[in-house]
Amino acid sequence: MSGSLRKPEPLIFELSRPGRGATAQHPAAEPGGEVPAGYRRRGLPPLPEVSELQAVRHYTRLSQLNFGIDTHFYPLGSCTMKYNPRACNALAMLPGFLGRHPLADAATGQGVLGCLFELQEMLKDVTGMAGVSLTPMAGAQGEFAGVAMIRAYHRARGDLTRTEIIVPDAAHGTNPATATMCGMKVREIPTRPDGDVDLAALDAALSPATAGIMLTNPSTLGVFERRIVEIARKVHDAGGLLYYDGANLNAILGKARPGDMGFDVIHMNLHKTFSTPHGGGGPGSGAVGVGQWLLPHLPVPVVGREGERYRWLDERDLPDTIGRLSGFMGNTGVLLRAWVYMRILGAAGMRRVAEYSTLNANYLLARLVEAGFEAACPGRRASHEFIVTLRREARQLGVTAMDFAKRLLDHGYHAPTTYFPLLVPECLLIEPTETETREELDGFVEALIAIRREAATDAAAVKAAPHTMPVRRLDDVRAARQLDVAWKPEVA
Amino acid sequence: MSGSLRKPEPLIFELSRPGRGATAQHPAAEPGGEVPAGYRRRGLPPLPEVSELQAVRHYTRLSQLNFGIDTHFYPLGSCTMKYNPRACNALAMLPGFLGRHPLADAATGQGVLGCLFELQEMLKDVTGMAGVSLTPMAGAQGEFAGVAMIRAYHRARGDLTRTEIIVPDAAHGTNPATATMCGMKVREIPTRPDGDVDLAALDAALSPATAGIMLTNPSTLGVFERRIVEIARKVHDAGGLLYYDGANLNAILGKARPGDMGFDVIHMNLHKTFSTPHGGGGPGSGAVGVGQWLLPHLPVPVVGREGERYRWLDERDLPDTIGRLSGFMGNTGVLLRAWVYMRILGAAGMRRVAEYSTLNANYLLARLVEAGFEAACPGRRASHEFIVTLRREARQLGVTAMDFAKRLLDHGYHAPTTYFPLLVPECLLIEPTETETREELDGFVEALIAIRREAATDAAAVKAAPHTMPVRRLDDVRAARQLDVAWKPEVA
Amino acid sequence: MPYIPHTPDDVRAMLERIGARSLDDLFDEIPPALLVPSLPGVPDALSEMDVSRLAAERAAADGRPLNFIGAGAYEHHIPAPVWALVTRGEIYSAYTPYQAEASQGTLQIMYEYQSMIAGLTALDVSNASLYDGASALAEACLMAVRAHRRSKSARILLPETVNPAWRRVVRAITGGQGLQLDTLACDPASGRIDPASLAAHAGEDVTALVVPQPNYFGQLEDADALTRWARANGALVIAAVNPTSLAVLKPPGEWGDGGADIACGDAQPFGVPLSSGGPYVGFMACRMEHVRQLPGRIAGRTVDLDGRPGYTLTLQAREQHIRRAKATSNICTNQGLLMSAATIYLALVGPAGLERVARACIARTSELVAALTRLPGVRAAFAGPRFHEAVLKLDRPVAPVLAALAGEGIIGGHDLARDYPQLGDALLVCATEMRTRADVETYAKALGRLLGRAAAA
Amino acid sequence: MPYIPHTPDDVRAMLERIGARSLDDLFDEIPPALLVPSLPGVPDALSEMDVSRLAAERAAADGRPLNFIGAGAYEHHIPAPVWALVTRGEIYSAYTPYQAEASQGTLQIMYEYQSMIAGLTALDVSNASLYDGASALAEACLMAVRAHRRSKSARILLPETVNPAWRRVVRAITGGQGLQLDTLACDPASGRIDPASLAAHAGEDVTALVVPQPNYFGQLEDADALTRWARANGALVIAAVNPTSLAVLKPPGEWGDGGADIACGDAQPFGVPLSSGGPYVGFMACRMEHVRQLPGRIAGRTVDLDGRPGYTLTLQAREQHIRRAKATSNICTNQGLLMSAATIYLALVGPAGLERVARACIARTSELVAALTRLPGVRAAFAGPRFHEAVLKLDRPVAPVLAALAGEGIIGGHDLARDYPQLGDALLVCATEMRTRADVETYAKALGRLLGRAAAA
Ligand SMILES: Cc1ncc(COP(=O)(O)O)c(C=O)c1O
Ligand SMILES: Cc1ncc(COP(=O)(O)O)c(C=O)c1O
Repeated sequence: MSGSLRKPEPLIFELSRPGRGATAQHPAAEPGGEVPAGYRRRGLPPLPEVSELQAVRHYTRLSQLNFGIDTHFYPLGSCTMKYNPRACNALAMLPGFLGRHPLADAATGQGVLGCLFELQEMLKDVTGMAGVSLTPMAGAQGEFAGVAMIRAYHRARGDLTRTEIIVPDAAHGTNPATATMCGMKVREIPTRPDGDVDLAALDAALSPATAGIMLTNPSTLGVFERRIVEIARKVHDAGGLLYYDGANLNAILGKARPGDMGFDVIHMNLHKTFSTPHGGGGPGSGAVGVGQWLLPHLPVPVVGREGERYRWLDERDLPDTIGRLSGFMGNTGVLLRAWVYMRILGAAGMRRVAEYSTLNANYLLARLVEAGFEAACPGRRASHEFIVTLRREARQLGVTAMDFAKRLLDHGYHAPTTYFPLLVPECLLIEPTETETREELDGFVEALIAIRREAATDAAAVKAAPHTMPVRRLDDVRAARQLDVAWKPEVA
Repeated sequence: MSGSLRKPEPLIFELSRPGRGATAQHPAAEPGGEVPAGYRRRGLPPLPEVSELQAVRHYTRLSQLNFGIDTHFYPLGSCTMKYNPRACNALAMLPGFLGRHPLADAATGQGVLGCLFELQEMLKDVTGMAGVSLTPMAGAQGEFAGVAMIRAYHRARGDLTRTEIIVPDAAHGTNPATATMCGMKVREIPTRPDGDVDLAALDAALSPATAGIMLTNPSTLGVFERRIVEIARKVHDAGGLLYYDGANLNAILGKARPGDMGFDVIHMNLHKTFSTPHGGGGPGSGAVGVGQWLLPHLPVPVVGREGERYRWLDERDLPDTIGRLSGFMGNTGVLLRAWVYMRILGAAGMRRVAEYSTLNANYLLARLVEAGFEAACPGRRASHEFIVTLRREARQLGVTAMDFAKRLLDHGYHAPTTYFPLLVPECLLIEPTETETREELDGFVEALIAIRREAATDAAAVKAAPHTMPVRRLDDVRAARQLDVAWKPEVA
Repeated sequence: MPYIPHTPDDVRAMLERIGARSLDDLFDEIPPALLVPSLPGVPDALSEMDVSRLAAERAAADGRPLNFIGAGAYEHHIPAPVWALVTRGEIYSAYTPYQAEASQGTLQIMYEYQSMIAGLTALDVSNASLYDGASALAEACLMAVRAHRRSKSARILLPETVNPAWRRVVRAITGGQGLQLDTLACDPASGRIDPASLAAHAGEDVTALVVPQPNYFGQLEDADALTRWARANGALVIAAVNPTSLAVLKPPGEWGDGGADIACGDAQPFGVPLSSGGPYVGFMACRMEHVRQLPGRIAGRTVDLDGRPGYTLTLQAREQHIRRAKATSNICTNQGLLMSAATIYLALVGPAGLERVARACIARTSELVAALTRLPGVRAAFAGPRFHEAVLKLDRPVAPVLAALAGEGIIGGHDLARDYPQLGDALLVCATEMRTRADVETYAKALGRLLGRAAAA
Repeated sequence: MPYIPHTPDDVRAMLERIGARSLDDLFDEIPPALLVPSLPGVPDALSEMDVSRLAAERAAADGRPLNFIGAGAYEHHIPAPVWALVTRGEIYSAYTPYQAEASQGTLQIMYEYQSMIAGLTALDVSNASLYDGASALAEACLMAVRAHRRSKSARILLPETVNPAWRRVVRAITGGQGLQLDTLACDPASGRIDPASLAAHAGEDVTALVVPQPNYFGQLEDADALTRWARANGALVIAAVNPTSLAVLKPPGEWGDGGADIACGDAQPFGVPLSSGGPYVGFMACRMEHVRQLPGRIAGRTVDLDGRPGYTLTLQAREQHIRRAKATSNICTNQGLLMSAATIYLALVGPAGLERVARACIARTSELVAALTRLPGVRAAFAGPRFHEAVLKLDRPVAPVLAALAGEGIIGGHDLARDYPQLGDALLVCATEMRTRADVETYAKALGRLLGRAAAA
């Protein structure tokens, strides 16, 4: 509860007093745990010393400073902030699942392995792919796995010249960053004003050096790439493979499948499309799917079934794997949440995700355009998200997308994604998701209209927003210049 | 997060739309569940129709409007608002405990019965009583059980004339109300200015009609009744029994025992002394303990041990029981929480509860007296709580205890108990509990000083407090006069 | 020092400020003879880790057998959000909302709960919970006596078809106030209130008639006729109802001519786990004319200084902290957390969901009865419409059969031998929406095996 | 429609506003040939109740055997508040804190976490998590190459005593960038890095030396000497450490002369359940001079317009969403929830508690080794100081022994046959503070029985 006379919540270190502690959490002191002198730490580590109540109260209060899906409409474009069903969390955290050591005998893990196997099968179906590996721990690691498989594929065929990955300028930053991590060169190609890929530029970019192309479809501009089949043909003809960045899979789930479009490899963001919670930054899961020809390169482990029994397949089963991306099996707990989600939604529910997220996006777009806001790709259908450009408002009122975003917080709405994709000036990338009501969307439209009205009469108020958050606008420049990234005990 | 431009949280009914629903929660529709016409309800009940996200968001937001121990210092006198250890909740909610039907074979309940048996034994020891029954569901029901046992005791001896219960004027309202519920007449006796019982008045009240006396010790004035042994002798000599209202047991836990003081029967508030959470109003547990001579009258069921096995003892085992106070076994889940709490604290921890809650109270009292506030019982040691009277502030500044209480909310502190006990004018009954830090107490003192200072310069601001809560001061008179206690669908 | 934050420095400084030399000094008003040196009956402290292990072992020992008992506590699905929400610290660790401005969350939930209970029962006003269904019925009887000023008898007609544990509780709680509890017999053919037993009271000064719906045996009483009888005989009607059933059964407010006066029961089926018997949550609703006799907390909607809506505890003059010896009840702490759970349960399940739950219960219990009565030696005790419980008669004593089933992980029902010896070898069974067809078959097979094996032996 | 709030009226009105006739219309930019009619591989929907039952059965099938494996994932007590707090909706359902003003909770937790990790490692700066320990080590190798501008070789010395799974991950992740990973052999006598193997690289252009502490076998490496060697040979030092051990072991920032440059590992032991392998939480800290090469999110403290303190994501120019192809890493989503859990864990356990945990681990593992090596046919592979793991040598192949133990509900350790054939029949065991003396005895008895029985047969 903000707005009180209470001071800002101190750091946990500031609550600390020497000799205090949540001692119920201390195991009994026992003899025998000595460390030889040369290896020993001098003194105790500088951790806070607080009571259990202090810790509980501190983190409860801190949590209240956050917006989350559970508290606010959170139309953060490209992030699919839909309801994270509580059942997914509750069931993934059953003691039998939580307590299992990853290296324990597979005989003691048939329950979890069964769930993961089913998840692999379901994800194959929704993507139209021949095989799935669940191990990548987020979208970006899925991308890494994908590009690494593309690389492995070419190498396995003895084709060592393919060192370029084509990436549209609208692509998410992880796409080019991933290509670099895989040792590839990035070739950027422009996007047309209508949001589709510039085919001429694509033609120009394709060459014997082309390893592949990374595409998001629907793109980060919120539109479906209509000539995807043609693009696939062109890339394949050039000897390259197609990578599908699945961050926007929500928009077509159960309606259309990347595999059918000609993609060779795909990652899914289970923390987006399959609604595992984002946890203020993670964990996610970037499960990958591949066509037949990439199956040998899937990252391990993968769950295999032999008769009635499940077991991990590893390097010994898949000698041409790109290898292992995590110490054990990726973010298993996230995978269990996705399994619960898919089982509750079922096949028909998958399709509804696409239908209603698209309905919400197009409705919101229609209402905003009616209200005089400018769509970035006018005349196009929105996918599950769309872009509004506030360049006119910026020019006429001097109020930027950032200002709108901050003022929205005061209205009780999380801001859309701002300034991404970079090619659209003053852009708001808005993704309402299928789990929001029409009333919530209407309220959001009214808030944007109110802010624009306010900007016309009192631009300063908008530019100084937010006014009702726990802090006012923060000095990011100072944060970077006078770097303060770890608390240091005061010198007494 | 308050203070935003967001409207107040609507009622769940106002979020409802016909045909909406959290359908993952609906079991599959199946044939065969028909009700014959004459018994059938016309149409569906008027419950809200909302999505799962709407419900989660609504109740999450509502929760944020509350103060709780987990968010604020909550020195509500007589309520022992100390930290409710999360372990107690987590362990009481293990699936094996949660799923058990109360009437299932005792063979399938040895785990829970074992915990309850141990709890009975531990409570016997901390109270100095010969037997304990865990079934009463809150303090008031424990009182009921106690007075009913006193009644049963006299009746069993053929003494039918004892129809009066003596209650000090400082007693909690449940004491006289309970006596009435048991068919007893209440005789109120005054309390002396120093907080002790007026012995002359007691003498005058004692008679052959005396069934017993109900005492809280330390009393609701926050002081220990010094002549308790004398009082016990007097009451016993008059043929009456002594009832101990255990709401303040926290103050003497492990230091002194009601049984040793001469009490014949006691209830404990497990939701206070043994820190099970209060849940915004309950559940509690009012376990009762009795001396040897009242054992036959204990309410059933009680857990018995036979060799290595536990079982419920019921009316067949205890034919002179006062009977059954709940459909099954009281608030078992609360009892499990108390069991966890006691096992984690252990014997030494019990004593520390008394020591540190008393330390905190006396420190807070000392600081407030230094700051010029008036103690209700000057010169007395505080128990785990104490009373400050603001009669001087009310007279000089026109600002009441209620005003101080409301303004404290703005400072981030829950208010102490106000206007109880009734005999102290403008009283604040302050109970800091042992789980609060000295810094928190210091902050509270500073807030009270700041409010008094503010009252001197701007009494109106204090009288209009709170200013930073989700609502401003509420119209209680209107609430009672224009009764609106259930939402009614608007007539369309 | 578990949960205590004091450092040695704190203690020293605080004692100094108080002017005491030691912690023991703080207890110097307690007669020294009363101070105890130790607590031999309380074991030494364990860490949270150690207690967790112990508790986990005990909970595992209790296991999760397949349950076919109802008898007042019902195993329903609890939507995952319910307990995730009510265990949020702001709900879980708050007190009764005495400071309304800092408790709007709890108060609004109370108001919503009251609205839902009023809606389900078709009565005007609900309190914000009593302890449990049994004690709620006891309070209802006391309330009826207060509310029915013209009746001088304090006579309550309490049918044998009411849960026997609840009847015991009514006796224990109302005993001191001299209520006259007259039992109405059960018709052994129908498993419902014997009309003759009721007719015997015609013309008497009856304060109230208790009508269970469904009754303890799961059978539906003729609530309309019973309510009409009560009206005709000047008695109030107390409905003791299963709340889930209200999704499909005629609500008390619409019974007979003019409806019941008071409805009560246990809202445990609404999101509250079985948990070996509690905490559950008693509910009570009544017609507006009786509101001042209603026991327990009530939240009301009002406005704040700015005229904005807000919630507060209201009609407190009924309660012990104001009215003391003259209060409507001694209840203070109630079952707030469970009340919140029930509210969230109902918000999630909604009208259509609750109807589905109720229908699934009826359907599954019918299947259970059909499957078990196909076995030789098992028959249904009563015909007639029922909700989600049924009485079966076996051809042999029930207890050993249940013990044998428990050995196979099946809790096969509740033995009625103690409470209804007149019914012979009778077993009360229940199947909610949680029991699958396969569960029913599992039970039927196991019982068939047992009965067959015993027959063969 | 699970989780979808639209009523038929909504759909109608919304389509009208859009100017579409049907939901299908909304997909009219997708080439019709690409539309699929159905998903045969996804089963039909189940209710939450049905999935709960299914999940509960599967989880119960996995049970909770007595675990003696560590090998990169450690079973520690998780204080009850940890998950009650991090699953609060405001933490659980928030995104990466891009809107700082509406995310101060997450950001302050990140800052606190960074401070704790910096304090534990005795280094200057920590990021706010990477995926897991294995990938953190891979990122550390890539970072060292970027940070060590003078070194041209991109040569990393990666000892055999580093977790073999982590080494595989390093290979997979750094492969594309052409790092040269040279293995340092393990001395089979000490179970530590073979000094000869290290000496062979003296004078080479080595970019960085990886120092595991404790190493995969639980043995303590001579971190001081290794760090000094690296300094002397112009190489950076990457410490791969168990975070619990830092309560008692010399922290990387104080190793040798001047300390390690980068420390990384998995913070799973801090409040994160085993959960069959994840999600865990990689940590990484470094000296301030390398901060611009650090991958991952970093929260910084700054001030708002009123000059009040607040937190924000900082140094974003390192990251992919700004620097794109030139970013320090492609990481975007990290392990925020687990980072929060680790922070709360450390706040609860505190310095004294963490020391107790670390000492209990050492003590219990010593007891385990003592108990098991008392059995004939079992001996300790290595002497020398260790943390909470140890390698045992059996007189027979390990796999069948482990399988037999699993049959008795004991997960007896990790078989090293695949990764370290040179060690013979070697078994890696671990006992944390969660294993009691009785557990150790249970294991010893079972193993004794098994070995004896086999010997007798
Ligand atoms: C379009 C797109 N691609 C890739 C990613 C990277 O996914 P992750 O954050 O899970 O690594 C994102 C995430 O924001 C994204 O929006
Ligand atoms: C002194 C005293 N006695 C009795 C009670 C009644 O206990 P309960 O609320 O658990 O019924 C209370 C509770 O506030 C109390 O403070």
